[in-house]
Amino acid sequence: MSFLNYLISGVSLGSIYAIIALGYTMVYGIAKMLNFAHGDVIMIGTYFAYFATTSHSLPPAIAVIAAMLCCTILGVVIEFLAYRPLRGATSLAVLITAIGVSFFLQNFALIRWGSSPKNFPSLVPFDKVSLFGGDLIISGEAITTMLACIFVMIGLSFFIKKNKLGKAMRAVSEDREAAQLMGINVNYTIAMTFAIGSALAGIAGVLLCSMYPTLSPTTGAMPGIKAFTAAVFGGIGSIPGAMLGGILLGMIEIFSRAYISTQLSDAIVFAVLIVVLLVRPTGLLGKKIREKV
Amino acid sequence: MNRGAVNSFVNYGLVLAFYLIVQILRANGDLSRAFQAQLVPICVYIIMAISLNLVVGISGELSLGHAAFMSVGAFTGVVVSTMLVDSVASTPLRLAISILVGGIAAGIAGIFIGIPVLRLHGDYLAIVTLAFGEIIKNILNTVYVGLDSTGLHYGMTSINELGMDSAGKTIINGPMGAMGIDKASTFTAAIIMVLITLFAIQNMIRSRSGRAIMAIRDNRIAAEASGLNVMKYKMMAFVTAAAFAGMAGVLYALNYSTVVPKKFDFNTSILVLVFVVLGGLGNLRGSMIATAVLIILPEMLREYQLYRMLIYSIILIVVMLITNNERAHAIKDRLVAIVEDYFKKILAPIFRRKGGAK
Amino acid sequence: MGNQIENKEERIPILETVDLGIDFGGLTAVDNFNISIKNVEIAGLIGPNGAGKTTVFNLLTKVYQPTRGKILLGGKDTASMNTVQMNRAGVARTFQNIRLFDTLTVEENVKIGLHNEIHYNWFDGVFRTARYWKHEKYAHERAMELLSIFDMQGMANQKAGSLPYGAQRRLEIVRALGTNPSVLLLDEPAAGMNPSETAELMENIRKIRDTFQIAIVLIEHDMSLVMNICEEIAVLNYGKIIAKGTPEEIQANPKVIEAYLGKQKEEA
Amino acid sequence: MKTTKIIALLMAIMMCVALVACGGNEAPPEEDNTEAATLDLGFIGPLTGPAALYGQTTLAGAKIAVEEINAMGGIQINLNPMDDEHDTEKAVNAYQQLQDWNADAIIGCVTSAPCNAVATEAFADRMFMLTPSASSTAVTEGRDNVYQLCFSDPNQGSASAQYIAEHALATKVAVIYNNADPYSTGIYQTFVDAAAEQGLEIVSTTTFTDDTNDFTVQIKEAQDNGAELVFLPIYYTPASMILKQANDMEYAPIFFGCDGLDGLLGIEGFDTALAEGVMLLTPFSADDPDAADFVAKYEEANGETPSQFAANGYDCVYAMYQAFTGAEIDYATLTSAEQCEALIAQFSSADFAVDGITGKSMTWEATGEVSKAPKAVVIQDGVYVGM
Repeated sequence: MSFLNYLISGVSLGSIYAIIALGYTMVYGIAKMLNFAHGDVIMIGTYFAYFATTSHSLPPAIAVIAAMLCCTILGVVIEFLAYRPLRGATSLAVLITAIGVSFFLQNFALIRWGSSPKNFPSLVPFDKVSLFGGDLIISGEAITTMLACIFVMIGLSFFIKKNKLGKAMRAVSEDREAAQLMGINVNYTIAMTFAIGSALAGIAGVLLCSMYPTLSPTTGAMPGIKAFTAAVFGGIGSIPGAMLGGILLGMIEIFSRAYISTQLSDAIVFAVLIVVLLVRPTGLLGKKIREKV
Repeated sequence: MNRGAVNSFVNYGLVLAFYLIVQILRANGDLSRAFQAQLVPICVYIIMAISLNLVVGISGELSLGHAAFMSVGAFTGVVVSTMLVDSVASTPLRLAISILVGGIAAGIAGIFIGIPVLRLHGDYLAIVTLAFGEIIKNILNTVYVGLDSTGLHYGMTSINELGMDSAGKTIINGPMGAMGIDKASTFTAAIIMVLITLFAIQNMIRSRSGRAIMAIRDNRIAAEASGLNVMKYKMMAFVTAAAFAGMAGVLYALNYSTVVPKKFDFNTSILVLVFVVLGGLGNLRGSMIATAVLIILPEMLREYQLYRMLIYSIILIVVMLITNNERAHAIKDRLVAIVEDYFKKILAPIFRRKGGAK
Repeated sequence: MGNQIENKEERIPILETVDLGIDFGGLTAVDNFNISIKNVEIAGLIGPNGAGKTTVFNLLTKVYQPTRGKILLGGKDTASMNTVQMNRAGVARTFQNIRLFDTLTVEENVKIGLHNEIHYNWFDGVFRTARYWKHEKYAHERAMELLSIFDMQGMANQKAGSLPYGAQRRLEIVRALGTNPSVLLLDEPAAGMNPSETAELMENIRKIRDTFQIAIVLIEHDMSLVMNICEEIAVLNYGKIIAKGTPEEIQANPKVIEAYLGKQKEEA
Repeated sequence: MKTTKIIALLMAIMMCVALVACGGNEAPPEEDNTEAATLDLGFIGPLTGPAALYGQTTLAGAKIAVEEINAMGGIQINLNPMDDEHDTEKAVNAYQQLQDWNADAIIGCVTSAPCNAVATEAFADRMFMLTPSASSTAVTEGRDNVYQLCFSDPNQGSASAQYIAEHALATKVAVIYNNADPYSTGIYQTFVDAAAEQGLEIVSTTTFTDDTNDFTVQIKEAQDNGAELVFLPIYYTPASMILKQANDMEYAPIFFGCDGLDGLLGIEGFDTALAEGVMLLTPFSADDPDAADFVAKYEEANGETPSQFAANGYDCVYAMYQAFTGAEIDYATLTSAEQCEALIAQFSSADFAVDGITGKSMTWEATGEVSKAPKAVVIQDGVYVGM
């Protein structure tokens, strides 16, 4: 029965990674940049949700929307101020700028909201479910997270396939110049990608802190790196890949902790990543790139 | 002498000038202790930046785990140095041996990590270097090393289980890292190491190997079609950089009485990467100057207390935007042109006179 | 010309393919490809766009591993060899979309071609031993000598990326020659050149063949160049050889005319 | 090419400015000697970065003590806080800055590894250090100038094992500790030895790192092995997550912790019902009537309940104050090295005792270790109750 318990917590942890990874992978697919500040956008959004529920006692649904809205605006502003001027610069320059933005957001939160962790109240209305006479207990947060993950995945797939903007995104990610020639507004499309990725970050933040209730200025950092790993694991740029990568990463993390070593679980997660990339150099679902000679 | 050679000698000159200025100021008692405390770290990070530039700038592979090699060197160096405390009386000699062994250990780690890593490309390569960095940090958190009369003991659980005799000395204590290190690093030693690093890497770049490494960066397929063993040269750059990072690690560890595995995490790797990118890819002098400035800057901002890291991050973003944005480039070029014109006007008569004399 | 005919009897095959083929996914790009290149000849590979000519070069240099068939170099099977080993065994090439080492100088580009003739190691390079100076001196002289083929000595210190288009194409040939090949594959060497440049190139290709005594295979769309200097021509269409022979035979071959005219019809 | 040159030039200029700015022993303005001299205390702790919480709360506590003392009108204390980012390199830089500032003595560092690095420098320079919360024994080992206000790690580990055994709280014990944290690992290591002596059976030992937020495995393992008590030698932030997840898993053993757990009730928004029955050995509890005044001031200034870090910071300043006034050390004219010897003499003397909010009549061994009685408290109805 422990196995099932671990499976559930692995999948729910992985679902959070997956939603964060979606933000990374969408931005990467379209802007070809690693947005290292993504984890910190999550943190800022979660603070907004926190103050919405505690200080202004707004209902959970409004708090989630507040977080998404805040993240969306933040994402678009960051894109406009810090990344857009660097369009055409080397990817490394953009990477370093993203790191600068990450520093900025963390230190801003530290000054604005202090270093003391806040206990994030769970915004999940359901109670836990007890199965097999109490041997398997699934928390409401875990159920919500998994459901949210599936919902986001389906919604995003439809959006990318059917919606005009979604199609534009695919076009820009395939070939930015060609898309521009076809009359697609590349800047607008990239900004919208940031908006959607960041809105997902808002959801991810609320779910993350509902499940693991500590909120501090560094809350987003490690989940950010893990999700980035998940995105690469699944094949960066691929939406189903981010999903698969996230969930697998969560499961590997929990299972290696349970059955191999709690001390070395992070090392094992990264070791699995390395092995996977050696077998499939562009991740699980990544497109094979054949260089034109 | 060609331009490359001139460039190299300017770099040596710059380092020596820095050394001399510091020594003169120090002799006059004009240097604050805070600045003196940063001298060795500055040199250490310069070595880190130069060696990372070999990977990122010269070889063109993004590495996010350079600090891992620093940590391998650092902890190896600490163990070696502790073992030699009694047998090698001369501190500089002990330091030199430790640096050498630490560099070799990091180089070996570089070989083991390079073999899988360098088969990948681009961002996938970057994430795997990050992964290796995290793995090494994670493992170092579980390493326990002690020294007693019977020799070296090591284990992965706790210091108590090493079975040392009562006089045993703990060298590495898991997450607590190495404590009670006999400090051996000095500014002079650090400057010598910077010069050695510059010497090795600059000469390497301007040799057959360096040419091959840059050719592979510029166009891998053409390099292969010209008969270059791509893996060999990528490895050469990666392992050389790892070895020098290891030496920097030894220098760093032996400059403090304690060093913890956590120090060499992702953030330190990123810090060094920032130096490299800001200094200019492939530009070793840029790396050196950017490192020195960015190490001193946060210390200068100390009076702003909490706001200093915020200011630091804003400066970082602004500098990146200015140096990489096309419009900013244009504005700057125009400003430079105006200043140049102005000086030309002022200096024109002088030059004319010179010409006339001829 | 007489000289060449005299040589013809001594000619032995240097590079041969046997039923060579490659598939990309389900698509067959090249199939049943059989040619035989003799040791000192100039051969041409022509065909409409997308016929698979460059793919053949990529197979011959092992940039792509063939799905079927064999490549024999000097009579030996090359199945286990990769791009680097093919080059060292004597196959050098240029690229359709120029692939120079843009940030290196012209001289350095040639020195990369000479790389495997320069024998000193990491240690010699770092410590500047006598070996380093000796071999670098040799490399410099040899590079200048090779550059003189195209009168490019004056450009030696320019960055390869900043050269004009024609000079870049010529530099690629020089670099390939540096690797001391027995077979030189030229992928559209005259692309983007004006008629007088093309004529000059034609002379130089002959000169290279005669001085270095090597086989040259070229892909080219400029029919006057191909018909003028090639002794053997193979025509490729949809990945298959549809005709082989001397320029005269090719010009008279109805299949070739159809392939080209058919293409024109489609375009119209 | 041109742009890189210009950047290089700009940076070189900045560098020169830096050299000049850092150069010169600028006399601190406090040394004017026109007014009454102040007691210049340096403070080193992590004010930014992942450990910012500990440094900032300690500093906030210390500031309250400084205000109180300055309000009394006698000695005026000037506290100069320096950020070490929980990093040895930055800590040594901070220390040297304080040296340039001519600090009389130093309160710090807040965390063990930086403290250890600074202590070496301070030992060589003869600068007195009183650390509020660096609890590793390595900090004081072999250094006569470094004193601790907090319990040392081994001390806490063995005291916990002893307390659990003596009060027969449990025989089967599980331990969850942070193996990337010196504090946690330090307590764990001595706890294991002491537990064996006391006849406690450790049925499950699991670890986590600073970045862990899912504790399912650790809790489940303790549960499956039938642990009646889970020992948590960790800080309160991860502990709050363990409590929530254990509650979700309907596992309710006794949770037993050390001073790091204090602060649990102070987390903004924490559901205190989760902490019901949690026991901890701590020198400080915010419900102690003696500390009521401090707690009120702290809450007013910072809007949150003080943790033991804040209390340690507060007591550190008072301990220093008492040492300086008790021994009548002339901080205005003596060098810091001379003050150091006087402070060592004072702290190690048998009749030097400090009544603080983290302990009544605290005294110090010559080794630098504090001796005070730990209080065992249990959380009932959201407040600490002494046991």
